[in-house]
Parts: sequence; structure tokens; C-alpha cells
Amino acid sequence: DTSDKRIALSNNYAGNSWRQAMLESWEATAGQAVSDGVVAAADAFTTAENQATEQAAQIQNMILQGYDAIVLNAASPTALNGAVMEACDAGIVVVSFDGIVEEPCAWRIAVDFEQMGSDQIDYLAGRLPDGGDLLEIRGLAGVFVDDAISRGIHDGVAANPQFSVAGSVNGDWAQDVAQRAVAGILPSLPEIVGVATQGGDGYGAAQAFEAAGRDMPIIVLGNRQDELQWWAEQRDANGYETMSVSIAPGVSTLAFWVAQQVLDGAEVPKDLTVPFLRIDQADLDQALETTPEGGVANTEYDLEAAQQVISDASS
Amino acid sequence: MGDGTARAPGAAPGRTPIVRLDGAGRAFGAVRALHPLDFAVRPGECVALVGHNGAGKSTLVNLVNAVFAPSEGRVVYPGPEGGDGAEGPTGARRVEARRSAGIRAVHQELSLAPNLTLLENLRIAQRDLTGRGWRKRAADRMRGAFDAIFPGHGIATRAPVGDLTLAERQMVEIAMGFAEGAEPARLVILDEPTSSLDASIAAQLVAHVRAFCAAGGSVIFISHMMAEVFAIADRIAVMKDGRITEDRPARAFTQDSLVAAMGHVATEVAATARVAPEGPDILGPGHDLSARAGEIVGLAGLAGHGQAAALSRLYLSLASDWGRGRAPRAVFVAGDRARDGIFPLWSIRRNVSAARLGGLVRRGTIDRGAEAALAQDWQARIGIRTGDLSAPILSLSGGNQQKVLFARALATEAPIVVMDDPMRGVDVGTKAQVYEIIRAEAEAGRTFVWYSTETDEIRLCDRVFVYRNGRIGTELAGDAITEEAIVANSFEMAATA
Amino acid sequence: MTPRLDIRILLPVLSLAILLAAVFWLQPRAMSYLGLNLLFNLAVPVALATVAQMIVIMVGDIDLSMGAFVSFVACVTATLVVDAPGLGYAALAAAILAYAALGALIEARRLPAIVVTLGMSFAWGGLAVLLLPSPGGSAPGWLRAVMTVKPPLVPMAVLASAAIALAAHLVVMRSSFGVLLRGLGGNARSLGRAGWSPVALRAAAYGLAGLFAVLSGMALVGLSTAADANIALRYTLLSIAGVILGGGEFTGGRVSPVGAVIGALTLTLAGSFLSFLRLSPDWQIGAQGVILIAVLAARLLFGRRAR
Amino acid sequence: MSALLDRPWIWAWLAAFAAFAATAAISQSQGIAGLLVAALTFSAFTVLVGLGQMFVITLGPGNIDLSIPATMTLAATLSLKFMGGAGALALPGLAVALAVGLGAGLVNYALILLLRIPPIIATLAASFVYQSLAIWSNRGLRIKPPDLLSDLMLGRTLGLPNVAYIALAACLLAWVALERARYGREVTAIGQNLRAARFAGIAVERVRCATYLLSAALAGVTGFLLACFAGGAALNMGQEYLLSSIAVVVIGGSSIGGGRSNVPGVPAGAMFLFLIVSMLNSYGLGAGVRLLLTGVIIVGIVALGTRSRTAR
Ligand SMILES: Nc1ncnc2c1ncn2[C@@H]1O[C@H](COP(=O)(O)OP(=O)(O)OP(=O)(O)O)[C@@H](O)[C@H]1O
Ligand SMILES: Nc1ncnc2c1ncn2[C@@H]1O[C@H](COP(=O)(O)OP(=O)(O)OP(=O)(O)O)[C@@H](O)[C@H]1O
Ligand SMILES: [Mg+2]
Ligand SMILES: [Mg+2]
Repeated sequence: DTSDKRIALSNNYAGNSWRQAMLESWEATAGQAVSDGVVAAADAFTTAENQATEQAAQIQNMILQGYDAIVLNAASPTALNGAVMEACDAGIVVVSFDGIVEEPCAWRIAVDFEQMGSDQIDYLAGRLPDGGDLLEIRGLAGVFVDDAISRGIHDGVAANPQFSVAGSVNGDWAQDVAQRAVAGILPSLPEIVGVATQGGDGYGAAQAFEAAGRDMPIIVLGNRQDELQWWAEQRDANGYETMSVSIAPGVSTLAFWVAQQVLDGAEVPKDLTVPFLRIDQADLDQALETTPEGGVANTEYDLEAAQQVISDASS
Repeated sequence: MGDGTARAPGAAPGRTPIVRLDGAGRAFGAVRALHPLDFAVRPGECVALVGHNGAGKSTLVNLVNAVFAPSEGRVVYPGPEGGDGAEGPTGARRVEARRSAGIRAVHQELSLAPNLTLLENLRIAQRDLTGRGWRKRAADRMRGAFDAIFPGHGIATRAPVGDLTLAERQMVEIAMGFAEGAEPARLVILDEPTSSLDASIAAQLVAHVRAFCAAGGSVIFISHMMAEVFAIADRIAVMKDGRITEDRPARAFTQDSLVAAMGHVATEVAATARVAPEGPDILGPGHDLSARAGEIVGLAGLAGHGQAAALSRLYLSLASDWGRGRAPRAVFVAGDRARDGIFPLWSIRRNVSAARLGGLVRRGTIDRGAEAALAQDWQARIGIRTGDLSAPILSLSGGNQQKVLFARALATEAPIVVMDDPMRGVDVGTKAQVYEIIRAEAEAGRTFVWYSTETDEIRLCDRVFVYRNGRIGTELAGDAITEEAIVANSFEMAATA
Repeated sequence: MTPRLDIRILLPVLSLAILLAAVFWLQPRAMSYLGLNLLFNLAVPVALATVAQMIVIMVGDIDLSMGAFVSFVACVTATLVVDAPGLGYAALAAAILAYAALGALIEARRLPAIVVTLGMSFAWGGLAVLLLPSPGGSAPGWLRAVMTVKPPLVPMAVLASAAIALAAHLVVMRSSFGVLLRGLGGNARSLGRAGWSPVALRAAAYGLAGLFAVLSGMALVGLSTAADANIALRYTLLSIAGVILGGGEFTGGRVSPVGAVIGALTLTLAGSFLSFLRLSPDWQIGAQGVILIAVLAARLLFGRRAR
Repeated sequence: MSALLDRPWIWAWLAAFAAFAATAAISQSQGIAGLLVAALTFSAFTVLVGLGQMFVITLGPGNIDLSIPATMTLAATLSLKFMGGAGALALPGLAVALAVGLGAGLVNYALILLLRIPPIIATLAASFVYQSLAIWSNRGLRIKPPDLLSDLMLGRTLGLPNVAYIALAACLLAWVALERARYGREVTAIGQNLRAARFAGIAVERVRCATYLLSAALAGVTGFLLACFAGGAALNMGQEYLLSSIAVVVIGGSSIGGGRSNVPGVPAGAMFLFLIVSMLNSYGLGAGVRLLLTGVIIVGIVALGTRSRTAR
């Protein structure tokens, strides 16, 4: 019985649509759980800028406030270790997701970011047997997710020597930054056949290619509604084909249920992996239908789905 | 070139000079501030430097003081033992040589760090104030200097100097100049030290300087106040256009012959009596002060008794930080130039036109032809010494900068002119010119509210308010405005009597 | 002490006290040894960075690279200092020297410090990414021990803050060397006239700032046990705000080291205060702005005049 | 020639040309025109906010507007939500963005004047509130701009991007305002010596108010244009303009201490910032080296471009 337990969400950034969708999923699922009496409280906290120092302070405050569990999307996998350790020492259950933490006392709901990168290349290899030059759009330098996806992409390219990465820019996971960076590097690039991305930046890349009057390569998209919309338009106009992949913001709800299960005394392995959300040509129309205008494609978890994930991992 | 060569000075020709200029001169780019000249100061001498604004006085003492290097010739500091002396070629070595020669300076543009306390400012000037207990040693030295020069004027040692009044800051600088130190002061340079001091404090300074020289110290004293010059100096060097034109014992001059030597026509101040204008008060209610159209109103009293504050209150109530009415009701002539007046990055021309921008706008932009004409007109009327009005304002000498501020105010059409001791550092000839202009403008109906530390100037006013402890103590009018009355009313005793 | 000096320090003290009272009221659990330590231990690196920023502001400049530099130091501490201590400490010393060299360059060429430090923020960021492309590293054992030590009675965070304030006060306000540095901000020309070398003094000021910033980065690693290239980017604005909250001014060399440390504590505490209020996530960011405004507006109560 | 070298903005132009040449050297011939167009397009937005920032910086030490990114985001979010993709509402939408900008400017200035908060901190604190407002009003949902507007923003006239013409017009207006109009004289006077400006009869507060309004209004309009260009407003769309709006002003040779600014340096600084990233990207350098070199080059330009002038 967890009806007297209190869970907090520690979120380190709220400045993009993915994070907003994540917070909304949390609010919907956790809010329902509170009114159903499953838990006593499920408060969301968010800090202004993507900063580990602020988030560490936030976690320490949660310790003081006496929460029973902290669900965490971390700014850094390592820089919060000190604060997470203190929380564990105080007997608090810590569940990290998306941005996971290394501290062993915490649970981790991870996405295999490296695979997310290499899958893109595998897809491109299927589509372009002859290979060619690729453009890589990275995220924010120095951040774990950026490094992991990029490593996956480069591993994929190593495994598919018909491809080579002709250029690489940092798009900071923001579409206007990506657009700017791509527009700047395009003039010096040869014919580009494919663009590997990290999410949130595909539409910007497409705009840059269009503005430069270059042939549209296969751009792997990142599940934003405007990307999917653009994709559908292109498909209808000229049969454009690609794929879209990203982590679902609703993973916050999975983390919520995992925390609830741990508090309930369930045996939950420390490392859980969730599949990323991939949209292929065939799923496009359905994905467009379920994604809110201007939002991100999403899947949310209920208790059964979460228990399913846990039992899959345990076996 | 050799025409500026100094004659052997009258006093103590035999002794080794503390400083000697051998054909030293200074140019700033194309501007020749000081022609090459010879000059020396010996122990026990009290030399006055006089001359018009921009004559080169500050430049000369800045060479002595190693603020900058001569463009030609040498500045030599023969050692105390009469050795051959040191000449520092690089900046640091020059300053070092100057310092160990015991030369101190009180600059025309105050050079204290406003965020530091008095003791901390002394620490900057005196390198040996380090280690444990340096504050106590500094306090002892400062107290000693204050007791010797300005007895009864103890100044808070813990407040940042920036919180002090201009007069207090000037007193601090003077006290620092004479304070005891690792190298005792042998030659103190005073560049217009009395410009913001009132008469009683200035008198204390004069007395101290005389005692200092009698005890073997030397002073270079720069002032536009003839009375002070004669009271202090035993030798007077007259400068004109970057040259020393005369250098003789003080007793060889009379007041008139000195003014004549400086190239001015001696004018009798306040020769003609004015008819005081009648009429209603135009300042409006809410002020202790009152003034009639066409009147020259004076604010007097000891420095720091609330006159400056009353002035800025008056001005700011007449001018708005928001409005941009057709014509401003009042303009201001600042006395503390650097703080309240100068736009340091601008040319002279732009500094002149700054208060009249509204009148220069044609079709949305500033009419630069009209602006240039305005500046040229005022350059001619008030005699700003420069060849190029596009030159930066800071290239002007102190007195000439002051004239620019005058021109700025008079060039507007505002009916009220508020002046905060505006003649600070202005030379005798120019003063006479400006007095003329003020009278003419007043005749034409302009009102002047004028704070001054000079009794001579106060006597030019139609009506005078004497301030005491932040309030108006006495109002004097017409013939009642005399030096005695002002001095007497400045002190508490007189008020209660 | 004159009234003016009192107000300069009284105000930050009062803001901190009021905020602390509010926090205790919202969350009585904070009123304990453990609670105080949790509230304040992350303020220690912020306080050090704020003192560093204060020294730069004191000489009339602003350092926009503070956050990037502290991040860089954190990366060095979490990698080189652990793996190759000799090289690591040498790198930290070199970083301090680089700061001093920047100060000398700024004075000698009369460069605008804000632009130079803006450029350097990219440079330090680049070096940090080169060192740690992905977050990681670990804290040197002794550092972790120092930062988590549990002295009797008073928590480490409070002791450390007091020590930082005292050290900075002694160096900056009391020593005769500090007078020269403050004089540089107040009137650099008079220092030159008195025969001091402004280049050497500005280099010294920047070197001192660099020292405090290095300590900040090390303290941060001691607390977080690891580093990444973006770990302290927020310190730039945080440290500037802390200096101002602590009664400092941007120009004229008027600063207060004790005030700066208190300002840093106040800012940290303000974050906790907001947490305890449990606002809707939409408004949590805005509330930070409001509280910053509220604390600064308190200065009005003391009737500070405009300049 | 030496008169030209004395211009404070010349170094920024030289640096921009050098970066352009270095990038063009490894581009295909038809790519060079593309690079130019891209540089003009993207620097246009930086120029617009940079001009506003320039006037604020001219006001004197401590005057910097840190609320530009949040104002851009808020104005873009609200105006795109207002238009809801309807082309007929394009002009009213622009008016909404302008009004949001002016409102933000008024708040900024009120904090500075009434609460006497130093401008850097006041605009920073206010920007958090604007950011919250933007989040609250639309929860990060991305609304498409009307096609009419996005076509206009993406389009070209005579081979050059339309946004570049907008930026050019803004530069000309700013030049007249700064160099020829009364406003420019007053701003530079205040920046040199605020007390002296008051005593010279300049309506100091009116000018300062106008300047903060101008900066925020430009930020609002730029946010609107950028959102139309990029196909929607994002919560983090203004982020990179925080530092770049300041950087273009000072790289362009304006004095950060106030009182001495120039307009030609702003577009030069903006082009340089875009081209330096393009150049380093094109040469295939990683993020670390790229950041490092960007920093070193900026310091280098400033060291070259700053001459000790007549008097400090
Ligand atoms: N930094 C400078 N750059 C250019 N010209 C200068 C500079 N400093 C002084 N001058 C010029 O040198 C000449 C002498 O100036 P100086 O300051 O020595 O005059 P002064 O006799 O002290 O005048 P005042 O009585 O007004 O103080 C003036 O013509 C002045 O314009
Ligand atoms: N009204 C004018 N009449 C004649 N020449 C002028 C006028 N205004 C400026 N000039 C000259 O034009 C040249 C270029 O002027 P610039 O635009 O650089 O500055 P400015 O407006 O003249 O500034 P300043 O007045 O400070 O010199 C300068 O040599 C200046 O002396
Ligand atoms: Mg002089
Ligand atoms: Mg006087």
C-alpha cells in the first residue's frame, strides 16, 4: 500500500516541447494516481536552466521535504551523484529516466541511445545500398545523450563502410540552431544522401536544404509533430520516404509507476530499458493523428504496462 | 627657442635644486603645450606659477611630477646630497626618481580614489604603509597633517572619500601632500588648491605653506587668485602660451604689473553699480531662494553649508528628467567639471551644443552647420583657446573646459542660469570677460543664481543669501553686500549676535 | 563605522535572515544540523565563484567567463587531478596564471574586459569539452572528504561560508594589498601617478579571482563527485547577481566581500524557498525572477539614493 | 586608408571577410553564393536584436538587456497563437508581437527606475517571468505561422533574402538615430556622464525609457520574424541571442562602457559570428576545438581592434 507515500519529479529543463509533453504526461498520470488514492502526492519540480548544480540543490530540498521517492530526469549522469547518494542515505527511492544517473543506489530507466544512433545508419543502409556522404547533426556538446547517440552513429558508419560522415554540426536539439548550423556548412559539403539526427532538429535541417536549393536527402526525423507533418506533405507530393525516432516523453509515467512499485515493495531490477519510439513510413498517418498539433509523438504507461516492463526485465 | 630660459632665481641661488628642467618641453601631437625651457626649484623656495588658462602651468608641473615624460630635454632630480641626480627614462623609474626626491603633488583634477577611505588613499601614495598596523601609522600621519594645516577640521577617516564634499576632498589631498612619510615632503606642488575652498580655509593653507617654506620646504603654487599669490610666493614665474615670460622675486611685481605681465588688461571688478531689478519672484514656491527676472542672486557662506545641494535642488525642480518642453526653464553651469559637466568622449563642439540640441533640430536631424556656427560664435565670444573645435574636450586646459561649460549654458535661451561656483580655475582675464557677459545677459532679462566661494564674485550680485548649516542664514542686498558682512554672517557667532 | 558602510552590509544580512526565517517556517525540518548542511552545501562553490566575480567587478570589469571557467576547472579536477595529480595541479596553476595574463592583457591594451571574457567563455568551454566530451570523472578522495566532513555543532557548509567570507574580507578590505586592488577600480590614474603599475595590479586582481574560481570548481567536484563541461555555466549570472545582492556596485570599486558571500547564500536559499512553496511547474521559473526582484527591491526600504 | 583603419568597426568587417574567404575556399563554386545568402539570412536576426542591445549598451556601464531571448520567445508564442495560422491576421499578429515587446520593455524599465535594480539583474529577473508566461500560455506547443508570412521570410528579392533587406533598413534607421538625430546625441551623452547629461537639460529618464522600449520592441518583432522564418515558435528559440546580441555590439567596436557606439559594426559582428561557426564546421573541427578557436579569435579581434584612444 502506497497511499501515504509522496513522490516528487525533479526535472532539469522545461524549455522545449518534449519537456513540456513530458510534464503533461506526468501531470495526467500521476495526478490521476493521486486522486485515485494510489499515492499521497506526486509533485513536479523544474529548474530554470539545464544545470546540474541547480538540480542537485533541488534534490537536497526534496530530501528535506521528506518525499519517499524522487523521480529524476538528470542534467548529468555523474554530477548529481553526490546529491543522489545523500537521498539514498536518507532512505529515499530514486528513479532516474531519460537523463539517467550513474550512482548505483538509483534505479535507471534507460534508452539505448547508442542503438538509436546505429539504427539510423542501418535504416539508411537499407535504403541506400550504394552509400554516400552523410551529415550528422549533434546535440549540445558535453552532454551524455549527445555523446552516446553520436557514438552509435559513428559505430554504425564504421559497420557500413559505404557511408562516410562528411560533416558534423551541433544543433543543440533546437530546430533554429540546427537550421543555422546546417545552412552554414552546406556550401562546403558534397552531395549529401542522408542526415543522421538526434531529435528536434530534422525539420530545421530540411528547411536549410530547401533554402540552399539542394536535393533533399533522407533526413531521419525526431517525432515532433511539425516534422511528421512535413514528412506527410513530402510523401504526398513526391513519395518521400524516411523514418522518425525519439524517446517518448511519456517515459516519465513509466518512471512514476516504477517508483510506486518500489515503494510498494515490489522487486524491481535496477536497470530497465525502454524501447525508443520509432515511426516508419507505414505508421506515419496514425502517428500524425495521435500527436497533438505542435507537440511530440508520445506513449504513456499505465500500471499494467509498467508491471509488464518490470517483469520482462526481471526474467 | 631659448627665449623661455629662466634667469637665476632670486632666492638661495647657491643650493642644489630639488628639481631642474634642462630645456624640457612637451607637445601633444600637433599641440605645443610647453616650449623647451629651463626651470629649477631650490629648497626653501615658494614659487608661484601664474598665467592664462592653457598657458602650460599644469603641463609644467606634470613634467616636474613625472606624470609624463618631456618630449624633449630632461627633467633632473639632483639627489639631496647634491649628486648628479637621476633621470628616469621609463615611466616607473621616472616616478620612482620623483618620489625619492620627496616631490608630492596636489593635482588640479582631484586624483583620489573615491571608493577608498582617506587612510587607504594615503596608502596608495605612500608605499611604506604595509604590513601589520599600517592603518594606525596612516592615521597618525593624516592626523598630524590635519592638525598642522587645518586645525579643527577633523574629517571622518572611515568614510569613503567619495562621500566627502568637494572642499573636503581638496583638503584631504592637501593634507596628504604635506603628511609625514618615509620620504619627507621636500617639494609640494599645489595646482589651484584653493579653487573650491572658502576664504577661511584658504587662509589656513596659506599660513601653513609659509611655515613650511620657512622651515626649508619648497612649494610650487598655481593660482588665478592674485591676492593668494602675493600672500604666499617669494618668487613668481609668469607663463604665457607655453613659455615662461618672466621669473622674478615676488616683490618685483605689483598686482597690476603682474596682471599686465600675464597679458591681461587689469579691470576693476564691480566698478559700476547696477540698478537692482524689481519684480515678482520667478522661481516659484517651494524654494527658500527667490529671484526676480534680470537679477543676479548670490549664494554665499562657508563651503559645504548646503549651497551646492540647494542649487541642484533648484535646478532639478526647474528641469525635468522626463519632459522635453519647447525651451528649458533653467540651465546649469557645473563647477565640478569632471563629475557634473564634461562629456569626455566628445569634441569641444558637441560639448558646447549639448544643452541646445532641441534648437538645432531641422527636419528630425541635428543641423550640423548651425551647430558649428554656434560653437564658433561662442568660441569667439568667450575665448576658448583651441585651433580645432573638433578636438576632444579633454585636450583643453582646465580653465578652457570651464569656458566650454559656460558657453553651453549661455547658448541656450533658458531664462534662469544656475551656476555652481563656475569660475573655478578660470583665469583673471576670462573672468572679467565672463562677468561682462553675465551683466549684459542680466540686463537683457536673464536671471542668474550664482554660488561662489569668491567674495569678489559675490559682490557682483544684486542680492545674496548667506548659507549656514544647510539653510539660509541671512539675506543681504545692495550696499549691504560687503566682504565683512558675508564673512561675519558665515559664522554662527555673528548669527546669534 | 559610518552609517553608509552599515547599510551596505546590513541589507544582505537582513534579506538572508528573512529568507531563512521563511524557509524554516515552510519546512521546520530545515532547522537542524543536517537541514542546514543540505540547504547550504551547494552554496559553497557559488560563494567562491561570487568572490572571484566580486574581485573582477571591484577592478571595474565583469567576468562573463566565470561559469565556463569553473566548469573547466571542475573537468580538470575530476580527470587530470585524479589520474595524474602532478599534471593536474600544474594545469590548475596554469589556469590561474592564464587568468592573471588576461588581466595584464586587458590593462596593457586597454581592452574591454567584458568582451575578452565573453571570448574566453568559449575558449574555456572548448577546453572543457576536449577534456570531458561526455560527463564523467571522479572526485579526488581528499576533496570528497573535505567537502563532506561533519564537524561538531556547526555544519561544514556554514563554517566554510564563514571562512570564505573572512578570508576574502581580510585580503580585500583589510590588507594593504587589497587597498591597491580596490584603488584600481576607484581611480586607476592616481595609482599610476603614485608609481604603481596598473598592469601588474590588474594581473594580480585577475590572478586572485582565478584562484577563488579554481577553488570553486574544486569544491563543486568535491560535492558532486564528478564533472561535465556544462556543470557550472549558470555561475556566471549567479555570481554577478550575488555580488549585487551583496551590496556591490558595477563601477567604482565599491564591493563587499562579506556581502558577496551572503548574496551567494541568499540566492541559493531563494531556490530552496521556491521548492518549498510547491508552485505549479509553469511558474517555477518565473518565481525565481520574482524573488530576485523582491530581494533587490528591499534596498529601496533603506532609501538608497540614485547615483 | 589609415582613416578607414581608425574606424572601430573595420576589424569586425575584416574578420568577417576573412572567415568568408576561408569557408569559400573549400566550397563548391555554386556554394559560395549559398554561403553568402545563408550568412545574410541568419545574421539578419542577430542584427535586429543587436541594434536594440547597442542602444542599451550606449546608455553606459551596467546597461545590458538580458531579457531579449525571453521577450523574443514570449512575443513569438503569443503572436503565433493569436494568428493561429490565419494569413489575414498577419498585420495584427505583428502588432501583438510589438505590443508584447513594448510591454516587456516597460516592465524592464519600471524595475530599473522604480525599484532601482541594476539593469543587468533587472532584465535577467524579468526574463524568467517572461519565460514562465510563454510556457504558461502555450505549453511549448508549436503553432505554424501563416503561409503568407513564412513565404515572405524565406523568400528572396533580387537574389538576396528578404530578411536581409529588413535588417538593412533597420541599420539605416539606427544609423540616422544614432549619428544624426537628437536621440543619438542624448543617448551617447547619458552613456558618457549621466549626471552631466541631467545638468545639461537632457530628459534622461525619457531617453532611458525609450531605449529599453526600443530594445524590447526590436526583440519582440525579431521573435515574430524568426518564428515565421523557422516555422513556429519554440520555448528555447531566443536562447542563443543572449550572448550573441552583446557579442555583435562589442565585436563591432562599440564601447561596452557606453557613450561610444557605431552601427556598421553590428552587421559585421553578426556576419562574423555566423561565418566563424560555418568556417570551423566546414573544416570538420569537433565541438571542443571549435569553441576554443571561436574564443581565441574573438579575443584576437578585440585585441587588434581596440586602440587606446585619446583619453580614457
Ligand atoms: N592631453 C592633451 N592633449 C592635447 N593637448 C593638451 C593636453 N593637455 C594639455 N593640452 C594643451 O596644452 C596647453 C597647456 O595646457 P595646461 O593644462 O598646461 O594649461 P594651464 O596653464 O594649466 O591652464 P589652466 O589654468 O586652465 O589650468 C593647452 O593648450 C592644452 O589645450
Ligand atoms: N557642422 C559641421 N561643419 C563643418 N564640418 C563638420 C561639421 N560637422 C562635422 N564636420 C566635420 O566632418 C568630419 C566628419 O565628422 P564626423 O561625422 O566624423 O563627426 P562629427 O559629427 O563632426 O563629430 P564632432 O563634432 O565630434 O567632430 C569631421 O572632420 C568634422 O570636423
Ligand atoms: Mg591647469
Ligand atoms: Mg574658489
